[in-house]
Amino acid sequence: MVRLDVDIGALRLKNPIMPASGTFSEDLADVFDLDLLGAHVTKTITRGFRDGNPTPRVCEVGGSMLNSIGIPSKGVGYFLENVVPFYQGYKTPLVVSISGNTADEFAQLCAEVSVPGVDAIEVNISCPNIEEDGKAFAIRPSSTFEVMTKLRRATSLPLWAKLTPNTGETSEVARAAEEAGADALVVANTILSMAIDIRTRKPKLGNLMGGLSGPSLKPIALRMAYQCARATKIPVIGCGGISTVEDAVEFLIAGASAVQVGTATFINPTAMVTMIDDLRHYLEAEGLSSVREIIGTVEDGEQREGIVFMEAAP
Amino acid sequence: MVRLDVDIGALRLKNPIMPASGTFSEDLADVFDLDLLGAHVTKTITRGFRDGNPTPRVCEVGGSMLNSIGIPSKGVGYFLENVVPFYQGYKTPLVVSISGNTADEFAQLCAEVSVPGVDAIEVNISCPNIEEDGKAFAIRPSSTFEVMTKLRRATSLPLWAKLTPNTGETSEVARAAEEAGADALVVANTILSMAIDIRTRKPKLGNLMGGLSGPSLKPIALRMAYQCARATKIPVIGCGGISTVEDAVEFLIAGASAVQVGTATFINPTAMVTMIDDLRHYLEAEGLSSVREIIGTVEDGEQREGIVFMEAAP
Amino acid sequence: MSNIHHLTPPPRTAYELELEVLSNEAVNGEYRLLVLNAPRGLLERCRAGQFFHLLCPQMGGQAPYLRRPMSIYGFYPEREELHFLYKVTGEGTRALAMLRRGHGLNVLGPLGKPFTIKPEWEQLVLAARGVGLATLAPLALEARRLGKELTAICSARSESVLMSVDLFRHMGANVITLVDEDGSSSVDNVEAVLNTLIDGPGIDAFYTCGSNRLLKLLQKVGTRHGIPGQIALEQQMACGLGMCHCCVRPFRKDGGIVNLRVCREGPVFDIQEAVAW
Amino acid sequence: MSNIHHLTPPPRTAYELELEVLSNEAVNGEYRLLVLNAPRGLLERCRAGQFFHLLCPQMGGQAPYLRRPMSIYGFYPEREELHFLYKVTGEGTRALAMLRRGHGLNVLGPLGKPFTIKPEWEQLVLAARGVGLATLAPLALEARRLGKELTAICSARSESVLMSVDLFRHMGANVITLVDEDGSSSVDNVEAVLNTLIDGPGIDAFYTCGSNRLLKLLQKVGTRHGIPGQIALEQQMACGLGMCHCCVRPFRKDGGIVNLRVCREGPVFDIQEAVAW
Ligand SMILES: Cc1cc2nc3c(=O)[nH]c(=O)nc-3n(C[C@H](O)[C@H](O)[C@H](O)COP(=O)(O)OP(=O)(O)OC[C@H]3O[C@@H](n4cnc5c(N)ncnc54)[C@H](O)[C@@H]3O)c2cc1C
Ligand SMILES: Cc1cc2nc3c(=O)[nH]c(=O)nc-3n(C[C@H](O)[C@H](O)[C@H](O)COP(=O)(O)OP(=O)(O)OC[C@H]3O[C@@H](n4cnc5c(N)ncnc54)[C@H](O)[C@@H]3O)c2cc1C
Ligand SMILES: Cc1cc2nc3c(=O)[nH]c(=O)nc-3n(C[C@H](O)[C@H](O)[C@H](O)COP(=O)(O)O)c2cc1C
Ligand SMILES: Cc1cc2nc3c(=O)[nH]c(=O)nc-3n(C[C@H](O)[C@H](O)[C@H](O)COP(=O)(O)O)c2cc1C
Ligand code: FES
Ligand code: FES
Repeated sequence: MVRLDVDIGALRLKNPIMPASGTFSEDLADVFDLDLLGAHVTKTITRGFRDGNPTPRVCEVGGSMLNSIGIPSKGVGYFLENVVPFYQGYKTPLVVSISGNTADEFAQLCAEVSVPGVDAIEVNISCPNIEEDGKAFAIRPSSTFEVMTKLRRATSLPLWAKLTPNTGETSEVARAAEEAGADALVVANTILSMAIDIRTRKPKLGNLMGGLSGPSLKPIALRMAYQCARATKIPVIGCGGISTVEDAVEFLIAGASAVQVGTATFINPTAMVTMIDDLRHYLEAEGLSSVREIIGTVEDGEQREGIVFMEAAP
Repeated sequence: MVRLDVDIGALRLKNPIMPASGTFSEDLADVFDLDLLGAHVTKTITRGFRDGNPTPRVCEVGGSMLNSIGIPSKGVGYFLENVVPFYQGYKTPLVVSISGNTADEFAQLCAEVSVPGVDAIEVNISCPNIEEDGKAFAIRPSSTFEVMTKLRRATSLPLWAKLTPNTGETSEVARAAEEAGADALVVANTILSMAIDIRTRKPKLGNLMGGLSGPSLKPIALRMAYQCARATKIPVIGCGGISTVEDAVEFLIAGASAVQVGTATFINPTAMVTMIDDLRHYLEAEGLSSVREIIGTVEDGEQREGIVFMEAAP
Repeated sequence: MSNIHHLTPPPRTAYELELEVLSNEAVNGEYRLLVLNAPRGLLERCRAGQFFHLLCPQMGGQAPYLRRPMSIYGFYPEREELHFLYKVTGEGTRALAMLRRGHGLNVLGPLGKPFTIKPEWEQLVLAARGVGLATLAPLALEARRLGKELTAICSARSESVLMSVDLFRHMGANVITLVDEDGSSSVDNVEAVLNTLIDGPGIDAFYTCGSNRLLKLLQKVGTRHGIPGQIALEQQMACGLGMCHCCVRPFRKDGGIVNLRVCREGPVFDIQEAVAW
Repeated sequence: MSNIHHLTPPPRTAYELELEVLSNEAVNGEYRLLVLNAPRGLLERCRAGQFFHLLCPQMGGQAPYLRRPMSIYGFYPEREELHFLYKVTGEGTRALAMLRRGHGLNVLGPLGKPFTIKPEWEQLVLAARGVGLATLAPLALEARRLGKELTAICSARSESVLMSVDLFRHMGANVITLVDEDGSSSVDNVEAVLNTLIDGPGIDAFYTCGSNRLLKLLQKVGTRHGIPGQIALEQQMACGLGMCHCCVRPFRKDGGIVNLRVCREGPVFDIQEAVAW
């Protein structure tokens, strides 16, 4: 019997497969028993009500997708009254994803969602914020450190920082999050992209631009997961284009302790369940007794030290 | 008869299709008449000799590729004696791509390649440089401005700045390049990525990481081309995942005045020639008389102003 | 880990299944009928107005990525058949059109809220255009099962693309066909047809889908005569389950405008709440 | 714009063409022979040791992206046939194996430097293993055309995968087969075979490819007896034309080590310059 459990800091997950924020909700219980998952991660919420972006909010781009949903949110009150109780019907840890327009509002929400039934808080610091010219906190190490310090003070729950690929300073941002007290890093969110319908000459998204997710994102997110695992000592949760057990294993070998699955669930709603089964079979076939034995086993040799700081492709 | 000619600053190109640096060389003359192209863009050279990176230097990732060639270079002497004269056999403008480890070395090379027969200099400021912790100049507006200022002083030839997607500050970097005197922006180079062979647990590239190019890069590069066209007044040359005339037209509509084709040439060596033909047919079918009529015609409406500064996907 | 169990997880209602293609024929130049072999248990859960989210195959140079939503055109538990009527418009439906008998197709469903027929409604009227008829077809089936009177106002570009007429007739519906060619499908004419019905047997409820023109007309006629109605709406979808919030449309509710998910709160909505586009 | 025309652009030597598959049969469990219909003009430009860069089809769930290099196994201008012998190893060759008569295949070539046979060389010896024999096969054709004596030392894992033996015999070559099963393919045994040839008819030049063991042995024997030789090498390729510099290998040149492109300066190199790996 192989063991699939992993530790994300103090939090033990029964397996390393969990959904990515914004690609999962209570609704998936229509399709399978959500207690099969390693964790439940909610869609990012904001304190107040948000309507979200104009439609079209998604489009396809060559075997991947763009989205610009705009974080519609019913606000924290609705969330605490309806969403948290729903997940108490399950034994699986609940991770709540939050965001805020300013660091203080963000921290306030962080305190507000630190309630029984919530097992960790994922802070989506990859969203535009008004204090930084509309840039995400996680684009710069300095703004990452600042917001994470405030968030750390606001809760005693495990704090997961979700990083953005829209930066040239992944390792530095990761270290800033660690120094400010993050318990884990979720790597990564979508990368800013665009598509135009050449017939109508209109952007394919109502919001002009949106985030690229799915297979195209994988090599970028994998690189970031590797960089973060090398640059910090806290657990890394890989995310980006993972759709098969091979993808998941690639992230684990790169140094991730668990993975999140996003867009793949849209294509195959049971993708995560299949991945958990396949992971068990993979480990058995490799003659391993625990998934922990493959985490961070990439044979990076001499390159290991030098490369972490290199952000540019030659 | 439709017109395909475009202007990149003072330089008129007979059509807007040219190769991307590092994916083109004299050798392509084996396959077609290089005078069909809008311009010739050489592989980036450095002043001195460089061996390049360990093999494997390329790998496939889900319908795109990673490369970490490492800019092998025979040095500027060889280049001036052999490569420049070769292209003098053609009527097409020659664009020389250069790079340097330090801003001063870079500027020196820029002066050295400013010789008759060279029509423009593309400065690859997307490569790691030792003065910035191994980061590319084009990751930050400040380092972009500094190096571009030195390069501008070093030559009176048209100067094209090649930007990197490994940044969270595309618009700012573009403006810094413009302010320092760039005549055009080439958008963009490859994005840092990684792939691991899960069987051997070795990185698929000898250099651990490399740049993602091909279709997966397209939505990211298109977004950058749009941002640069909106943020500056200088011409933008789109580059990234362009493999069909539809892709090229998408970049032109987004605001690019011309495009570079890279990886597509590896898949179909005649891709650029096909694209030039198809562009003519496309314009005819649209009832247009010049390719200039589609440049920058994206219907971005109200979003136009606000979005340029937004770097994070929501 | 939270160990409090005061809520019971909801039951499974949607299934991801690989179904076998029985046939996939052109109905006329623009429309095709896809017949899948489906387990009886699945078909028994289907309701008129619901849809499936189809994973269109990657074949023949077509590489659709996201699933494509398709209304249930027919579900026949006894024959173990699930029918879709679709129009070839882009990459996904082009790929669908390449499926042949014996091929597999991955489907997710049934999804969404179905039409409702209240017990007290006796005279039902459906009005739709083109492929919209696909969505309303199973309503006729349901109406017959419940012993309701149904009038189907079928409008189309030309006689030759008038589909489903036989199907509706076969279900015992009273069919009125209107075509653009002779101008009979004009809004004014549809309004006249409706008024005749209202003055005759009466109308207890309207059902429609897709067309903005019809929506506005039915809202107007419905308001004037106090007739309730439902509309099935379309919007681009990613997950189809309610998770991604990409498929929203605006609705009038509680004096304001709210965004509702077509895949979850819909695709069937109250006709007066729908906002014309 | 530069208007100085003191150099003439080089002539076209490589062609991107869609060729028709004539057959694609398993030769044995591991190897397949792909026969394409090709224009005579193209085939007349082919030389032994050159290769084509194949755009493997995206079919049957395989989605190879880059082209795959394959040595010319046979080129027959009179029959308008171009042959490749390949081993199914990964995504690209799995896709190749799905090609059927009548399908098209996009090829780029001929590429690379061919083998050379100097006029004064009379006794030629080729030694290769497995699929490496594919690369050397057209050399036998060439040798026969030039009236040279050729001995082919063919080594393989087992008798059952010894390919090309008939082909070599058919070309009038003197064939020596060595297999792992009975130990006859050991380095020591190959060396003994070579020594017998040197002591007998003599050897004017060696040709080999692929195997590190054979390379080292031929370098040793070549140095000892002053016999020149050539080796065809493999390396992962992107462009296949010399543009991307991904396919380099190290070679001994002018007292140092230089990187040369297998696709351009090779795939055939001087055996003494090659660096064993
Ligand atoms: C609930 C529902 C039921 C539907 N039922 C039917 C039906 O029974 N028969 C039928 O022919 N069509 C139906 N449609 C429309 C059908 O989903 C689209 O025609 C189809 O998705 C087009 O895909 P494509 O790849 O061929 O076109 P493309 O235009 O290439 O599609 C591009 C993207 O836009 C989306 N898209 C395009 N048109 C629509 C649309 N009208 N609605 C939603 N998404 C769209 C596609 O799903 C895809 O993601 C229904 C739509 C919805 C929402
Ligand atoms: C000049 C030359 C001639 C060749 N001639 C033949 C031949 O006649 N018959 C034959 O069976 N094989 C030959 N090979 C090897 C053949 O190119 C590879 O077996 C093939 O590319 C494997 O592709 P794949 O997708 O099946 O394998 P994968 O392992 O999935 O390929 C992954 C990547 O690695 C590359 N790759 C894998 N193995 C090799 C290799 N040995 N050499 C170069 N690239 C490789 C592929 O091209 C692809 O880019 C030759 C190689 C070269 C360089
Ligand atoms: C439709 C959609 C909505 C998303 N919403 C959120 C969100 O609310 N918060 C967040 O942190 N990430 C959000 N993401 C990003 C995903 O969590 C994930 O980081 C990204 O999609 C990459 O993973 P994938 O390639 O597996 O989808 C969203 C992604 C998609 C596709
Ligand atoms: C093999 C390879 C080598 C490259 N070498 C260079 C280079 O030397 N200088 C440079 O500026 N860009 C280089 N690039 C980047 C390309 O010029 C181009 O910016 C990138 O590949 C994106 O375009 P594409 O998707 O069309 O390939 C290289 C790309 C590849 C694939
Ligand atoms: S399609 Fe995802 S919420 Fe409706
Ligand atoms: S494969 Fe590109 S240089 Fe050899």
